[in-house]
Amino acid sequence: MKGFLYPFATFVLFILGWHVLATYTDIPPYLLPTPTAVVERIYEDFPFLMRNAWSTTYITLCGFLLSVVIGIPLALAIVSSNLLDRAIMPWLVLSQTFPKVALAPLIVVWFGLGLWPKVLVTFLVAFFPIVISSVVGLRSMEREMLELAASMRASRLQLFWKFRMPLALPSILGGIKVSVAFSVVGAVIAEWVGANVGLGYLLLSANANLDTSLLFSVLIFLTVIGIVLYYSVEFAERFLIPWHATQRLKETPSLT
Amino acid sequence: MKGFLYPFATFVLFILGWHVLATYTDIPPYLLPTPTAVVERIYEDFPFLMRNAWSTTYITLCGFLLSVVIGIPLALAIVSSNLLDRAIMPWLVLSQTFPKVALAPLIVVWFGLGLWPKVLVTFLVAFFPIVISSVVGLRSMEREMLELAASMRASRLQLFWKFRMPLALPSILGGIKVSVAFSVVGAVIAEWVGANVGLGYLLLSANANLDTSLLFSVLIFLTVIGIVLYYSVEFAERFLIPWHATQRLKETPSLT
Amino acid sequence: MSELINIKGVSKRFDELLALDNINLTVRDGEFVAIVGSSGCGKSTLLRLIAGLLPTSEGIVEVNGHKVKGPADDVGIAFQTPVLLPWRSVVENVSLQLEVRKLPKAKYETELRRLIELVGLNGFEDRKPYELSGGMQQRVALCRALIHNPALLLMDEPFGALDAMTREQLNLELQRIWMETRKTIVLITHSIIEAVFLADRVVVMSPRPGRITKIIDVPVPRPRSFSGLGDPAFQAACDEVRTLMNASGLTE
Amino acid sequence: MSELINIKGVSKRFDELLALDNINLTVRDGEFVAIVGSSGCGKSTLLRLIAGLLPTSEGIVEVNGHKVKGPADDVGIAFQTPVLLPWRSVVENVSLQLEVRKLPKAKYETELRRLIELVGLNGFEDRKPYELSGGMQQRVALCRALIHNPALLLMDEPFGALDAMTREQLNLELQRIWMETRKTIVLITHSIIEAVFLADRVVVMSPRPGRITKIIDVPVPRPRSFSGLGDPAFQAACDEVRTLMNASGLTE
Amino acid sequence: QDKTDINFRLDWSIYGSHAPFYLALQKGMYSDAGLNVTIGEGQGSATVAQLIAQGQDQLGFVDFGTMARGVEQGMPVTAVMRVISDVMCIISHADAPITEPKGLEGKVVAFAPSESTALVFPALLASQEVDPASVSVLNPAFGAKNAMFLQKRADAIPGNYNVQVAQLEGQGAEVEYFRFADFGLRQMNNGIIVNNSFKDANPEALKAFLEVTAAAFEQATADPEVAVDALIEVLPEQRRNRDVLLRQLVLTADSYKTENTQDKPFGWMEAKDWEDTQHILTEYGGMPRSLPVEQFYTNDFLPES
Ligand SMILES: Nc1ncnc2c1ncn2[C@@H]1O[C@H](COP(=O)(O)OP(=O)(O)OP(=O)(O)O)[C@@H](O)[C@H]1O
Ligand SMILES: Nc1ncnc2c1ncn2[C@@H]1O[C@H](COP(=O)(O)OP(=O)(O)OP(=O)(O)O)[C@@H](O)[C@H]1O
Ligand SMILES: [Mg+2]
Ligand SMILES: [Mg+2]
Repeated sequence: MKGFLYPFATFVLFILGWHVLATYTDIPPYLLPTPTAVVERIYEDFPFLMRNAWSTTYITLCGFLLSVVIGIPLALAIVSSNLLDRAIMPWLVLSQTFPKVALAPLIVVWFGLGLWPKVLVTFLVAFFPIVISSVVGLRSMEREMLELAASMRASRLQLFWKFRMPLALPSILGGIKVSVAFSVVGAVIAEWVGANVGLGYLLLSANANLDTSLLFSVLIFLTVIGIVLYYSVEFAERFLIPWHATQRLKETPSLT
Repeated sequence: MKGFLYPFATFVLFILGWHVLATYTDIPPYLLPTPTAVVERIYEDFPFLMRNAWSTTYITLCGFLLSVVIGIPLALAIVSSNLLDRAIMPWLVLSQTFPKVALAPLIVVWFGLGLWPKVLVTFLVAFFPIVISSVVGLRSMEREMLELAASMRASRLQLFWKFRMPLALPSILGGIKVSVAFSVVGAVIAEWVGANVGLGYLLLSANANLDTSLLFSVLIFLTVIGIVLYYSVEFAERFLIPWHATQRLKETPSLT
Repeated sequence: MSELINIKGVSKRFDELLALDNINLTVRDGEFVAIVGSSGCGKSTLLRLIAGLLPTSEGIVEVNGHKVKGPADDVGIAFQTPVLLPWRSVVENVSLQLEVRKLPKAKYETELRRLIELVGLNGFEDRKPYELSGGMQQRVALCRALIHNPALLLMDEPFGALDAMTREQLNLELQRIWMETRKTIVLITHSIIEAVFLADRVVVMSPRPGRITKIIDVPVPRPRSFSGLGDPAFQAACDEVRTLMNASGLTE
Repeated sequence: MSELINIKGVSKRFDELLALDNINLTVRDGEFVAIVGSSGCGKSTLLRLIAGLLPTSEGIVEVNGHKVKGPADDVGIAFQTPVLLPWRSVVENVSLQLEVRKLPKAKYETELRRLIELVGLNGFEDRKPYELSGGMQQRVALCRALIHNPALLLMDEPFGALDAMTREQLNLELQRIWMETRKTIVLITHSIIEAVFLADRVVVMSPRPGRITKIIDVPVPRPRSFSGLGDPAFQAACDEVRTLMNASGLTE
Repeated sequence: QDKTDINFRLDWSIYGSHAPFYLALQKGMYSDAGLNVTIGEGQGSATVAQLIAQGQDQLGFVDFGTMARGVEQGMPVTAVMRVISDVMCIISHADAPITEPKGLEGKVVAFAPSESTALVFPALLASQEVDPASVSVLNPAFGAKNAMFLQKRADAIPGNYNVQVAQLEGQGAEVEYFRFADFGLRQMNNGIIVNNSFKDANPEALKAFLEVTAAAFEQATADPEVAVDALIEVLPEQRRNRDVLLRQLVLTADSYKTENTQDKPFGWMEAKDWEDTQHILTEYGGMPRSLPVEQFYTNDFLPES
């Protein structure tokens, strides 16, 4: 209970700040609508917004799951061989250094405007943090544990599932947390590549029409999706790695 | 030497595939220019491209450094207190779930069109992975080491600098690697709002003019910047954490 | 001599597990106390309570007349595991104690070299922990606990990973250091002979829940030497501990 | 008896450090060999070479007549540190050995319970490693090394963190297991008495570079018991090891 | 000297219709009129309007429809010169030409949701009683629209004929187009808007700017090549687009007058045109209310001729 006081307090503070900013300063409504205007807008257009939000959430989840399902094995490949590391990694870095919308024409022409190109774009935006965190996690195995595994003649698969993977989980989950937040933004960008529904689509037209109360309603929906997903991962963490210091010692951050 | 064979081989393969795709299939040049066309374009416009690349690199570096300088202390704050964790984290997640371009008008209005708003956008794109990785790393301190630090009556600052920080470095560096790649894309996005120079600006006009050879030249420049920065971090890693398993056991990924 | 450590009716509970039950123990200033007891009986937990690293569940621990709330100053601890910082070399791990306590390194330079020499780590000064054997790591931790010449020394099986010869040498060294500086030392050990050889009093603990079975005085004059271990007082003390611990004492 | 382990002219070098120098040693099938030597002399390294966890720098190690290239099958190893998986409970850590070797867990269920009981960890089956004391962790590692009843058992100071009584009990257990199953056992220990009590032959090593000083036969009939330790052959062997190791032998 | 600083922001990346501004810049016409002009490119009219409303830039070249919405929301900007009108069109392939809205039935049309044409497109269909459900609409990203058309994934795209037609032809496509205006949807497109405080504080500079600009457009109409070359002089990287830019500029020349301003000077705005433009916005564009059109514009700063 008490734990929720502070985030709630900052939330109230934030809304208050926003209200003051929007009402008592000369920031005009086409830049920053008042919180009440946004709340009204959400209330009025709720079913419409929900429909669009659902579409975006769906893409987000698909892209996110694809990131996990491909990202972790990719990390494993990179960890398992130096050659693969050198051969794959530059391409992964490459895939991160340009904005995905820049390739929209190619994507649209090659993959059309269906669900999969959108999932692909989301994946491209979200998978990298998982790969890097997994690589760090999977590599962080001390000689002693490697020797233990080797002495039991663990196969590569066993080494992964019984040793490396659980050991890497805290780090992987860190990557997943970043990834889940990025998936949301990835889905929005994916909808920019080509969609006539979804929060990304709404964002574009709200922007083009200077419809700031819609714009902010969309941002609020995006934030809610992102925060729900993020804290779902954090919640899962408690069950997946209760043994790890990040979880165990959370309540006693310092002994001094 | 041998280590560079494979990335080089995949590189050659990639170029070859591109060449075949662009030359022998019916993909038109406005979608995919030939590698030779792109190389020619880079050759012709080299000084011009370099000038723009420099501007983007500068924003990238500033945004990246800001991410490091703010991200790590932020993580420390989150780790040092559960209340701060609960109070700050939702806002950080919030800052990640919407595309930064959507806030571009607000940012421009508040901060103008100079260097700083661009650096700010880059920072917003790049700082989150550092925070999350640092939190994971800083929290991964076992009870034993905490007790050692406490028994020496380490101050909070000492606990951070002498214990938590070095221990977290492998994880932090993972976050930094993600962040450095994202900084590049962040700089591009930053240049989409009111820049008259930079690779992001060129990307826009290439897109508007269906100038794909320019588009791909820009993508290549972005990739080069990204890869150089990424491998600089990887290089730094060897000196910063030679003691860690990720580095020490790199050459012996498996004993089986 | 005044009382340095005063443990009054202390219990420690980990969830449903009662690790220590009603411990009462006083350690005088400058005294050398050894704690023996079977594995898992709560020795390390007791040491942590004294060090202020764990809160008690019941009762209080006083050091220097003050209730322990956190780690006290001027204490040196050798933990059961070495806990070395993997990014620091041997010398750096030892001088960590100086750095954190803001003691001038230059002043302690000769002492540091002497300690390293003493534990036989010369030549390994600049090695990282992963390049050391188990026993070598333990010796680094020992140096770290001693370097700042603390008034109170808490040691948790500090010689457990060492061979007989090194162990004997270090026992003698520890006695010499103690006699010269008159520290208060609390030593946990599995070696009954070591306990009796070094300590003024030996605390024998019983397992689950950890209780103090008996406290045995060792009225053997100092300095003690290994050749003088035939002393009947010494043998009597050993035998008493052994009987209490149910051990024949021959393999220890 | 045939030769199970054959170490021929083996050296091991870590960069400029020569850890082992020209080691020659043969262990017969079913033999119990103990290795003693001062801390850092290369005992653990030698064990790793036998286990196939490290390549030799020179010479070859043969197990069962084949050159060792990697870890052999049917071996159980107790490392110097417990190396428990922190996400697994006591029972799960022990049965890890079964899982990885794809042995049917159900079949080993009673053996597992018996081992846990034997080392005195009953009641802690479902605890995670961080809830255990140092000695308890070591005992879990011991169970893990024994559970699959390996033909070759390599043990690196497996009783180092245990109290005298537990240690004696487990020594007797180990002898019983050995006599019943006729495993080949290589045991590293710092306790000279333990080495002589358990082993057919005691290998004494000298430090830096690690060389075999002498191999001492222990011609004491089995089963040996602690009450029979007055045996002159036993005493002679102990004394010889002590002399070689330069230890008075009283504090070990 | 104390020249007046003016940041002038274009609506998008460079296209041919921008050439006259660069002509004026490159020939020193602005400078001679006592102005220190810098020209920046933009990323859509909405953002540009916001930049000007906030005074980051003083003047801009934006879509009047977007600007009208901004004013409705309180943006302190005013339109001071109309430049381009009635350029919205539907572009189709020459080998499968679509010449009227009815022809769109059963066809695939692609446009980005952020385009101003996206807004007017439903109006076009409605005006000719074409069932919107009979047209399949795709919404790719802005840059992907042309690619889809060229790939014939789309039968038609809405666009501004002064921009897209030349681009598509530049890629070797043969295109056909019809204007929205031909079917009664008259609308002013781009013109120059000013930040109100700048307008009030620097009326002379504003007048000078418009006068020079009008003259530049006149010169550019007379000799488009000189104008495009002036642009290339300032932005050398545009040299390889010369042909496209030139064609864009030439096509633009048709759009300088509306039906109601045939005999009016360059840049002149009629209330009727504003009413038409606003009508489309309120009817189809979701603009919540109409304003008296005088709030949008003034002809006061135009050069008398
Ligand atoms: N990975 C390594 N890298 C470098 N040096 C090493 C490494 N492992 C061991 N050594 C060195 O090899 C020597 C022998 O080490 P080893 O661990 O075999 O000793 P040990 O006999 O087991 O000692 P202890 O009884 O203290 O465990 C030591 O000097 C140690 O510093
Ligand atoms: N953090 C913890 N959480 C739960 N139980 C714990 C914890 N620490 C210790 N215990 C339990 O407390 C008891 C005493 O542990 P302690 O480490 O003090 O034993 P010890 O006497 O030092 O044993 P050893 O000689 O094996 O080191 C054990 O039963 C152990 O399981
Ligand atoms: Mg203990
Ligand atoms: Mg060893």
